[in-house]
Amino acid sequence: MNITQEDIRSRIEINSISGNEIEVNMGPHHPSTHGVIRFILHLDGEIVVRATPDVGYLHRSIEKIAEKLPYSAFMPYTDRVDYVAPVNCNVGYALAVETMGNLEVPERATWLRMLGMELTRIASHLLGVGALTVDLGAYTPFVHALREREYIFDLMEILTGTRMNNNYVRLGGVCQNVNDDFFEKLSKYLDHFVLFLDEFERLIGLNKIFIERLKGIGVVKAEEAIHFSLSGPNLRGSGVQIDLRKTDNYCFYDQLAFDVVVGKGKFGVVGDSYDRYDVRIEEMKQSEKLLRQILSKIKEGEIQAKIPKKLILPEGELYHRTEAPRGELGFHIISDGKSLTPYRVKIRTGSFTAMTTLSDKLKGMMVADVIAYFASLDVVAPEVDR
Amino acid sequence: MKYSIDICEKLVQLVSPVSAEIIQRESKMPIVKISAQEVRKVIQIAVSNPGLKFNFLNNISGTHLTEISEEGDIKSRGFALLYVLSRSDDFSSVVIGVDLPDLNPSVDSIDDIFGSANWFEREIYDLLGVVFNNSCDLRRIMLPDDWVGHPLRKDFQEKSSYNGIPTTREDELAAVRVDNL
Amino acid sequence: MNQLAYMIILAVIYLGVIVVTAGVLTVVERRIAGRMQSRIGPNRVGPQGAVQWIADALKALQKEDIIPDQVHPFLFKIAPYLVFMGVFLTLVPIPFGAYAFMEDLDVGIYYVLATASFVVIGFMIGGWASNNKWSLLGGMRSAAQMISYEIPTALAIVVIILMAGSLNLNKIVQAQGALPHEWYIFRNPFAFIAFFIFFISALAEGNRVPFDIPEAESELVSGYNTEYSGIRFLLFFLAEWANLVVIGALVTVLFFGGGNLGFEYLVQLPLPGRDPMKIEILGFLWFCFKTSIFVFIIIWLRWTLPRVRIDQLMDICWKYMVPIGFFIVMGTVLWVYFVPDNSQVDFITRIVMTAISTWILIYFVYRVYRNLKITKAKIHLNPFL
Amino acid sequence: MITYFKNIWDTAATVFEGMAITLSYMFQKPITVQYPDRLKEPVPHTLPAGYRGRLALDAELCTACALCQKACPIDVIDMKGMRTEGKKGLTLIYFNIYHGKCMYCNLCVEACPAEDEESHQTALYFKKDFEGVGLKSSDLIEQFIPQEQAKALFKEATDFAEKRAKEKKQAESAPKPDSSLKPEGGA
Repeated sequence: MNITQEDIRSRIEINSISGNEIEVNMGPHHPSTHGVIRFILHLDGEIVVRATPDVGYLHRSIEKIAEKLPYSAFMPYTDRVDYVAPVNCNVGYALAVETMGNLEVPERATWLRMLGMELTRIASHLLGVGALTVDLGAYTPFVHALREREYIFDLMEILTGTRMNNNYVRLGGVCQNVNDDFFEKLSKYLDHFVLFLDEFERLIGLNKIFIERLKGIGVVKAEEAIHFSLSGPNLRGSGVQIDLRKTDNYCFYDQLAFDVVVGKGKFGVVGDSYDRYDVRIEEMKQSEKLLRQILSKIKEGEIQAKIPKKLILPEGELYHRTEAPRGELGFHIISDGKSLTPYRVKIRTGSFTAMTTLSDKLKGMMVADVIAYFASLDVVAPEVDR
Repeated sequence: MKYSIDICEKLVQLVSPVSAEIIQRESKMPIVKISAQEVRKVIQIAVSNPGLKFNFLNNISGTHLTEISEEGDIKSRGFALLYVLSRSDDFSSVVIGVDLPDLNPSVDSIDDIFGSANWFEREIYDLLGVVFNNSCDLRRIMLPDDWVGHPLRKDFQEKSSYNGIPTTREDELAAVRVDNL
Repeated sequence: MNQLAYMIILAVIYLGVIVVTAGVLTVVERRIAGRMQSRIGPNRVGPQGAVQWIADALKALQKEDIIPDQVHPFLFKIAPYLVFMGVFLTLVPIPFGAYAFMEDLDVGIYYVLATASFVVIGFMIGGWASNNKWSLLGGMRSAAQMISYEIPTALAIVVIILMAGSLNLNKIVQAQGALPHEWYIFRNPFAFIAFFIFFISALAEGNRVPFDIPEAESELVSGYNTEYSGIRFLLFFLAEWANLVVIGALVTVLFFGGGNLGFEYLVQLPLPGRDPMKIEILGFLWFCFKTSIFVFIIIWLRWTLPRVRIDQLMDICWKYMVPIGFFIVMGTVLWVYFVPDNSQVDFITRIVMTAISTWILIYFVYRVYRNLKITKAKIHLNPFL
Repeated sequence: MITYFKNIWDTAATVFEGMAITLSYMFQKPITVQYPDRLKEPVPHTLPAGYRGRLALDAELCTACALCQKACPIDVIDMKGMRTEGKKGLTLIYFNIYHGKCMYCNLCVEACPAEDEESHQTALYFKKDFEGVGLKSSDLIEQFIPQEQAKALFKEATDFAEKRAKEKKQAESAPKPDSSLKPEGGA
């Protein structure tokens, strides 16, 4: 049988391997670190003896800027917290401020927000899955995934006005309305999308080499996932059935029927890299079902509630969390009840905690597995450094 | 949201010898306030006690507490930490707040209880300057190692240049403005 | 003396032809890759991008040829030439119609195997000499990969030698007939497996996906050729695409009866001091057609499959290819001994093997059509955009 | 032993299927468009209604209320409105937008109150120009009131301001004689 990662690690523990290691810098300009993240790897041949991630290259101090801007002016910055899923971050921030200042949001605005969120979730998962395939060497599925993402960007252009960084949500509603031919275009696209997903599965998902490269790599068992507080697809990939859309049911998610997808260990162990990939594919199917239900439930109506120009939130603090494509996106807002700007905004992101597992999990892996495991976590640099 | 006042009450009873009082009762997020020394003990109880079993660490966030002194400048009066824990089955959460003194604030680290706590603590140490005792690996996470000062403090004065690199951009719009022509 | 002059002229012509084909192949690959990824590929420089490769070559030529310091000067410079020489030499004995242009070597196949190992030395030297940890890793990987894949290649070639009875590539081609059932691939089931073994290990020799681990972009940045730039990088680049032609040519000659049309349309070129150079025009075209099919298959594989990990690569070689290789050599020995050539049983097996292969081909075309139908895509056949 | 042959069969079958899919793409029309010259229709026609292309100002409509300047989080808009002779309300002296810094967040367009009646387009609006390119970095600063006109307006406005300041000073320095007159006038 081939050597498993465990007995390589045991040999590293009794440091029979270490001694003639070479120290290699993987990053910050490395083709497969999804942004600017650096790993200092100590390699013994192909096997990683010690890995220390080094982040902070994309630190824009969003939280310090938040203390200087009024609540509504901070919205474009939440686009940039996770630039692959901008609408989800917008809604996360808006919901946090609205629950704190108990501003109510008209019904159609919430439906439009959920529409934007689920569309961006599909686009973000497409990029996550596509980047995983290109890191394993298959270039064509990556281009097909990006092609589908372009179709979604065309829809987002109609819905919000821009392709990315759309700054679509306002406190108390959304910034622009949308007419009916957008809904026809959306449902026509969803019919095409289901066919594409099935073809993507047949092209790469069931490919033997792809499965061999991901099966049993970077296994994160359920308690480990909770111990390292992974969230989102990474947590569900390890078999833990937690989806904030179900547990916290913000917006109108309780009116929609969808199931929480959990890693089943289809080709290897529950919690390995293939499971995380599989959970993302299934989640795209769920989002597609959600979008169809939203299309059927959305009605005409107001899209922006009246909120005071000079919004001052009551004194106190609140930690509000929503389900972003990369896990739990939490906004912890503290307001001193007097000034127009928040006293402190702390943003908790899914990729930040996914990075905590790396220094422990990378030990004993081969270099090619480091890339596969890191891509399966779908970590994006802006979310880690904010 | 999944905060409820009776979870906080239950936590306060189970931690009874330790003095814990609940603030912000009627708001959407009641906080269990404890003193800095008992952080480790309270969290240990919250995680291990069969009645609670909050074994998922959502977030640790730090804040710099200040007040406006008489002559109007900012005077810092301490730091506040906020631990958000939730149960891994129904994801209901409890929030534990800690107030720290102003001079060299320090609290016990909980990175052996939670794997992800280390990175949260490193970020708070890096950006706020709160020291976590006997932490497994406390060093700056975002900023370069030779950076002086902690940016997220309210009284942080940004220097004009860092190793010769100017930190401010000259305002292009001013050059074209009519007033100064 | 004039024989040497002729040799040099012939070599220069050969070099020109190979460099041009390798160049054109880069454009063809990018167009095919484009269409497979539902985009267009280069079609602006020259009619349908035909002159793109000259533009690339000129760009690479005028790029500064950086030699980083603390680099072993001599080895760093020599590595690309070794690699290109390794690829270029293998083309000497290959019969580009029914007869070899350059030299009709009696030890044709062993000569090809021998020169293929120059490429290994070139990669290792290139990787080690460029004083960069990533390229060192790339060099080590290429050494392990190419040396271990020469054994399955040799085993597959032994099967052909058993059937043909001679090492000379000309004789191998003439021993096969023009019609599909006379080709060696359908001669017996073991040769059919030998084709797959040979094709997969030739892919590994040529560093093509799924075995392009030495210059795996996503892991080792760019493997052994990280530090190279300008003309030196161009040589590595050309060697890889010339290798495509070599693999295609070898497969058609050994398994698909390259250039053998059953009749001969011979042109004799008198050469002083040696027997005249025989050029078979129609056979040459038939050979080029078959080689281009295999070159297309190699390109097509590259844009479909992910990369294999280094230890899986070794598993495939030592646990799957070599045992099966020994099995098919044993099988062919028994087959050739018990089943004399063009006897009744032999004829039936050939027909059955051809029938099975055509059925597989038809089923494949059906799968392609089915996929088009499922995704409700609009058919668009005009390749020129 | 079974898994040995099963692996071989799986690899062969999945590679077979994958190649069938990629070959099927060879027979489909590529979706990329040859951008600058071989287009079916010019790009601005394909852009939707609310497309945020490039900021532009309709100078006549603008009432110089500086709401857009306050709304912009990163001070991209630099404008000034002052009182001038014989015109109620503020006149626009200069209006510069630094396109290099603009992040197309649409907060300024929403803050702008001046709206054209029939076209429902605000004074400050997004054009359908999606390229947003400039040759020089100074191109990126667009001045909607030309420099000379802005200077003239500025001088005129400052003179008017001094004139009014002088009048007001006279009004305060000699208030008594005027107030005696005013009661008769006021009755």
